[in-house]
Amino acid sequence: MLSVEGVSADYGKSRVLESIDLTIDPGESVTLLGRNGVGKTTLLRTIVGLHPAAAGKIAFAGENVTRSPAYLRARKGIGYVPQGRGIFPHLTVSENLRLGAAAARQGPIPDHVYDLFPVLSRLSQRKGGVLSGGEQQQLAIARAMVSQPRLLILDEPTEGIQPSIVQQIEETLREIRGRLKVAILLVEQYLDFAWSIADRFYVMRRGRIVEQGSPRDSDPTGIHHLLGV
Amino acid sequence: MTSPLLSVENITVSFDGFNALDGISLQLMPTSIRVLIGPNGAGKSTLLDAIIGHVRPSSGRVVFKGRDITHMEEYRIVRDGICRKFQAPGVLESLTVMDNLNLAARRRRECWRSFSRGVAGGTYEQAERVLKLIDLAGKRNLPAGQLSHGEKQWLEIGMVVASDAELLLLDEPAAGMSHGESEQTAALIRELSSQHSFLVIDHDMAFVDQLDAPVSVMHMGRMLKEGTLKEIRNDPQIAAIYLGRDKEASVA
Amino acid sequence: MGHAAIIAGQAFNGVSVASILLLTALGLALSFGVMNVINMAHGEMLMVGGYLAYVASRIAHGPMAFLLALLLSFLGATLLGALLELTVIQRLYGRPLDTLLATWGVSLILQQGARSLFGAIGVEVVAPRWLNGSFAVHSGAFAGLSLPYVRIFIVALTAVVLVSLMLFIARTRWGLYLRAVHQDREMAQALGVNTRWVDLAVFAVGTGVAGLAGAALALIAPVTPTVGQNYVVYAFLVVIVGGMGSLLGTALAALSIGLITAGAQMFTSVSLADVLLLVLVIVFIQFRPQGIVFKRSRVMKEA
Amino acid sequence: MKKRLELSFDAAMLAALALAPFYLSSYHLSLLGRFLALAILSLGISLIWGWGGILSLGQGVFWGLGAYVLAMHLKLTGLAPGDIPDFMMWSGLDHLPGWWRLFQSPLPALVGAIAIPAAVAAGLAWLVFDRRVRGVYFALITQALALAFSTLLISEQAYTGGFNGLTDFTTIFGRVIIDPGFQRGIYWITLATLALCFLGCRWILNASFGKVLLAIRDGESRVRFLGYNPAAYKTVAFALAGALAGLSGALYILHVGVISPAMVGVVPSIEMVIAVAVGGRASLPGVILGTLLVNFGKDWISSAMPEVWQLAMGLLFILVVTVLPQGLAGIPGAAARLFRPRRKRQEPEAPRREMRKGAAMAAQEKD
Amino acid sequence: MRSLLNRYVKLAVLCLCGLGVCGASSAQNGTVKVGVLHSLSGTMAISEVTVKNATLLAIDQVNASGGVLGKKIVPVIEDGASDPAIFSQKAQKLIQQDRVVTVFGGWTSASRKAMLPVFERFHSLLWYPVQFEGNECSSNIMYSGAQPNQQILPALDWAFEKGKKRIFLLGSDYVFPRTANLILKKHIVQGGGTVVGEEYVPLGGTDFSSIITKIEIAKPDAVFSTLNGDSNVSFFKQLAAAGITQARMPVMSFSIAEQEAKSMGPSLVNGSFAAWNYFQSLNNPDNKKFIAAYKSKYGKDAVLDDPMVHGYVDVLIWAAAVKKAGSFDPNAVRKAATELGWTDSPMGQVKFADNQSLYQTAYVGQLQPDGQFKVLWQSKGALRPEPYDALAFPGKRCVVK
Repeated sequence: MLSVEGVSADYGKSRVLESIDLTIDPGESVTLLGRNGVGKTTLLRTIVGLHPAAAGKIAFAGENVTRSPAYLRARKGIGYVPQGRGIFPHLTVSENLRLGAAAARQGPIPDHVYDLFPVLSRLSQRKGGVLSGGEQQQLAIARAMVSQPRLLILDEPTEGIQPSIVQQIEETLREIRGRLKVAILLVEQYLDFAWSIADRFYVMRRGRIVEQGSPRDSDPTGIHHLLGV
Repeated sequence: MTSPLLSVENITVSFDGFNALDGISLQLMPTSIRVLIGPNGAGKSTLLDAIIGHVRPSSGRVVFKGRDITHMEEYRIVRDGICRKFQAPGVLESLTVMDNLNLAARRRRECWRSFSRGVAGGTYEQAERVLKLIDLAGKRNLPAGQLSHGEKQWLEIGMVVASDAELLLLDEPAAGMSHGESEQTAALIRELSSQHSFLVIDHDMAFVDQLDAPVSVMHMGRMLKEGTLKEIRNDPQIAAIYLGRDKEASVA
Repeated sequence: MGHAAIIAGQAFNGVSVASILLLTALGLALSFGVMNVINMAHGEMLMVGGYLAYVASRIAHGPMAFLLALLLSFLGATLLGALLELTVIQRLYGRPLDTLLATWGVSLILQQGARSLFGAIGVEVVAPRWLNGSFAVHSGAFAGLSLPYVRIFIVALTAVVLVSLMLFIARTRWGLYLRAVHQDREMAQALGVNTRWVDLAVFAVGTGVAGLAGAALALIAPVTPTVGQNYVVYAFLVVIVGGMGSLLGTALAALSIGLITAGAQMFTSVSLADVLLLVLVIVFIQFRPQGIVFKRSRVMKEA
Repeated sequence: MKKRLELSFDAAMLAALALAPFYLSSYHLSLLGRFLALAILSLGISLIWGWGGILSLGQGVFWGLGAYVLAMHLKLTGLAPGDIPDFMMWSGLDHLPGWWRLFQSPLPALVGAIAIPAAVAAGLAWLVFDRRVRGVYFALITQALALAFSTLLISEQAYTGGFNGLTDFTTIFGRVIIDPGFQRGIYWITLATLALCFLGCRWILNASFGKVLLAIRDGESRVRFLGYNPAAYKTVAFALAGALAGLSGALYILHVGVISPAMVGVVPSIEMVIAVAVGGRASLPGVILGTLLVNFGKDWISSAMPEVWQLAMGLLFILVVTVLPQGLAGIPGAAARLFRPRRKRQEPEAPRREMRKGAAMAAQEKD
Repeated sequence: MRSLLNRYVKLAVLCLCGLGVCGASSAQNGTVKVGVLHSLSGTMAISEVTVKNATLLAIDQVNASGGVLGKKIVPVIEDGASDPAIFSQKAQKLIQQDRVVTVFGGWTSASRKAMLPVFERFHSLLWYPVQFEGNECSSNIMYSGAQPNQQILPALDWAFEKGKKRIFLLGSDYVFPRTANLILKKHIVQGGGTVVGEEYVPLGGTDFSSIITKIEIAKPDAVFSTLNGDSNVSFFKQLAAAGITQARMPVMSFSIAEQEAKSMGPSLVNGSFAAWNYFQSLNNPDNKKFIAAYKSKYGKDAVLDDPMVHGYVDVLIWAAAVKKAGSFDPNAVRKAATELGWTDSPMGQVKFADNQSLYQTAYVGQLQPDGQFKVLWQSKGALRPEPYDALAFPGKRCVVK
């Protein structure tokens, strides 16, 4: 589904990603771990197309998208939920959702989106900017799902969210992966959650992938060590 | 009993009707360290913003050295003795490493005193000292824009230290550092705390532990609890909202 | 002519001056708000619109020919704007001050081009017959008031353009894209909005509207190679006062500037009224540096 | 060794310019003189734009203030006692306005030609920068200022000479202008002033002031959080640039003998900036060269092919900005890069990000 | 790297200095250079390009008849770019670099004022073809354009004759309108009339809405307009749109000639009045020849007007003066020019007075639908040029050395 081969990226003049290799199979759920500032967000942005790759190759669904602009990657089926949620503050909830649908050249908003997030139908005429953090996060995920992506990329979706909502989001992601068969690439610091949802994980440190494996045959304490705790 | 260096009194900051800070209070004594933890979005950075005048609270006040600085201009607050390191490294890219430090170390920040060519007494030595401290002596004449991310992080800590302010606000100083580096940073902060006060934000519990200082937990714009790291860890309420989801912390 | 008639007449004059300013400033406000591009050649789009109206009036005749001229001006300026975006502006995103200089170069070239094509002497567009004359009040408090049809037409045209643009932005899919790009360019892109197209369209439509302004201006003034220069500086002031990328703010700013100018001109000379206007703008930014309409939000705060 | 080489180049260059009166034709000497005077203005633009990141499209105002103040003095010195300047007479004035008398003696005129533009620049800059209005907004406000200034000069004909401006000076500081020896003297004075200003600018920029200015260009807000007040530094820089502009204007009219609103408005103000951009906005020798080249080029092209001049100028703007943002001074660096292995070029997305940032901070700055 | 840059910059400056050495050139035997200095770009190009054309036509004609003193005239054309400083710079170039024997050019007073010190300094001679505000007489300038007493005052006399006593003064904001209006005001008051308003718009201004309101309030018998160039189009269009006709309130323009009328579309200004020293419709043999020659050189749609004729006549008188003086020396030429006596020209009989301005006839015309002016009135013979108006500037006299 997604293959990242030897991708490097620079920020200004300093290199923040160094020859990253990463793959995700269709329907698979992969977690990217690592401390703050190791380049996880930059890697996601590079995959989505918001940050240029200085070297290497990114392929999605068998197509080389390394040089494709972000909007084309979105239309090919990459859904993105950024850190900080990226809600358009002056657009209403339904406009935020319509944007997800329209931009990816899909028709009306599919019903299952409201099924996933019932709270949104009640809020549909509110401005994005006035929603609570949890509501915004749900909207961000829903908006990404409207375009019916084949890969959903989430950057710390539980950051700053109340525990009760975190639980809802967890359940929703399980459903997205389980019932809707959408592949997931998740950056998460909440290890329990990450562990429970991941088929495989990668660990990053200082711009490199330093470890990968599956939660089933890895020892969490070893991972903790890698995370620099 | 000395009076507090910094006293944040009942501060509220709101954006678009959403309260990023909701009646926060905090006191900091001279030559002490305080650690702020809490989930992202809890309002920690906003608290630092409010202290240094970057955002203006809608109510409450900030008192520094007995003086109300709530509505003071940012640069005056800094001259008064508060310096801050931002989360994203904010080094001055076209200046050299040494010039970055020199600017931070300068005492004479008024415009009319900036035309002398020589560096004012002590500034240069201070900058030299910090340059060694942050281990960038080899790159002193390199434009800061050419440093790596980690080096920029170091340089920015260096700039804050060089400013010799009485109160240093550090927003995630150890982010992006290796284990050893963050240990070094913690040691540096502890050492400097004999002369300065620190307000430190970090997520890394190991780092927090090394700082060996009282911890305040923020959540949803409020102060949840203050205490030692140990007390915090054992607090069931905090475990539920914060540590509970961060297994690594309890393991460490 | 009574006082009421004079005041009403001057107010109308202010509105009609504001109309042309607004048509000119709309495109600037859009491209500045959405793309952070300052187009110094915007005034030349006015000029191009005027010359196209002239050409159209030479080709087509009859009562509706002027409407054709408006259409041609709009389309021609739109195309030219698109060309400009593709060749120059596109290379300069993220460097607003540099766009300012480069587009100044473009404006020099366009001026010289017009001079070579049409000569240094201005050309004239004759208003269609149905716009001759004026709406006159003969009795009552407003006796003596006379509103030229040409100016009424310009005000109406501006109102139509403003309302259609607002509806377009509020109601259509493209408008939604535009608002999204304005608020968070990256996120819009990540959701599949082709921001290249949005930029191109915004810029081209903005210049197209300036083309319309040029055609409208041609009804009351000659078209010369430098006609745009007179208007563009004031249009920039409108954008500054109006606030970034807000159509409503731009409209209010244009209206205020038009009315202030018209009012000041009654008491002092035209030149001093211009100087007074600048002083007022500088005073204004002391109180509202962000302009009349400014959306403050957390997202923008953190950006 | 290298230092000595550079020094000898400096000396050779200065000597070449100083000896210009002996080998240049009188016409070219007078051109060189007025362009050297303009180069002083360019140094100021480099100071605010190249170093401080402040683009002003209104430098003609400060230049013009300097020129007008000295012109007023020159106009007065040529008068018989009790007489008033010709234009006042035909504008209906019958006595000299009081404020004209200020510039009757040379010293106040010289001081005024520098201090008045500096003060006006400082006042404007403080009003605007203190409100954290900057970037494009500032550029546009200064452009409006240039327009208003020339409009005002024209409309106050009785006091300013109106559209004609001030001209027809006979003596300067007791010397007759027509005297060829005087011409050389003015040339040398201009050259010496330029050299002094160049050294002064270099000194200021090497001092902390220059560092802070550069730092402000990099991150205004970061500098504020180091305890510096960017508005104060920018205001001082802008006032310095204003003073240099005034000095330049005053020297310029000694060469040209005329100042008029057409020389201070929107278009000349932008041309001043372009000369700096061509030379390389952040390089002091570069901007001097740029000023000389653009102005000699203008003189040459507009003689050879008047119709082409605007086209050439327009193309030059576009090319310099898109292809050579560092101007002529960037050529050696660009050439050096050609021969060095280099990293992949940044993709267009990277500047886009800055752009969004730019949009958000346009009026009110953010971090 | 830095020193590399420095060296590079300095070398370039050295080259630049060298440029000047090989710049000078001199006239070839058998030819003589004259300068033609007008704005070919910028706002004034509108008016000045045609004057340049007429000047070149006259040079052609002189060359065709064998040149002057056996030499062919070579015009060196320069662009003043509507910028006084450039006029001064180019004048200096023409005199010093090209070694021209005289210069034909200038339009705005600003350009003339800027060139004046140059011509005085280098003892050269400028032929200035445009009506102006007077108050100047330099021995290095030949003023062929009308003085105020040859254009605006005759027009005022004519208006008074027609019973128009309430006058509104409207002008572009520059020196000629302001000074002309100052003179007009004195004469209007002296003649028993009233000035009911005086307004100026910036050059190139296009919005007249407020001024038209003021005119409507003032209700003048006539508007005396010294508006320049394009502003006229805006003014007349907006006047017509406001429903003010020429019959109700006539406009007397001092800057609208056939060129302007043509570009404005005659229908717009139809019926308005103008005062000049030449109209294309003047019926005399010289004018017919001139019109035919100009049209054959520049196309049959070309129209001619007052400043063009002055530009043309200047060259012819210069050539005659050179012949009379037997030399190209400016000093000899200017003396000879004032001693030539009456000459036939397209505008009637003219001659240079000893104050170096031109004796010429004043005409008032009304614009016809075909774009030509119908001459309604003309002064009794050629009027003596008076650079200083005796009423407005008492005691001032013109002395040419």
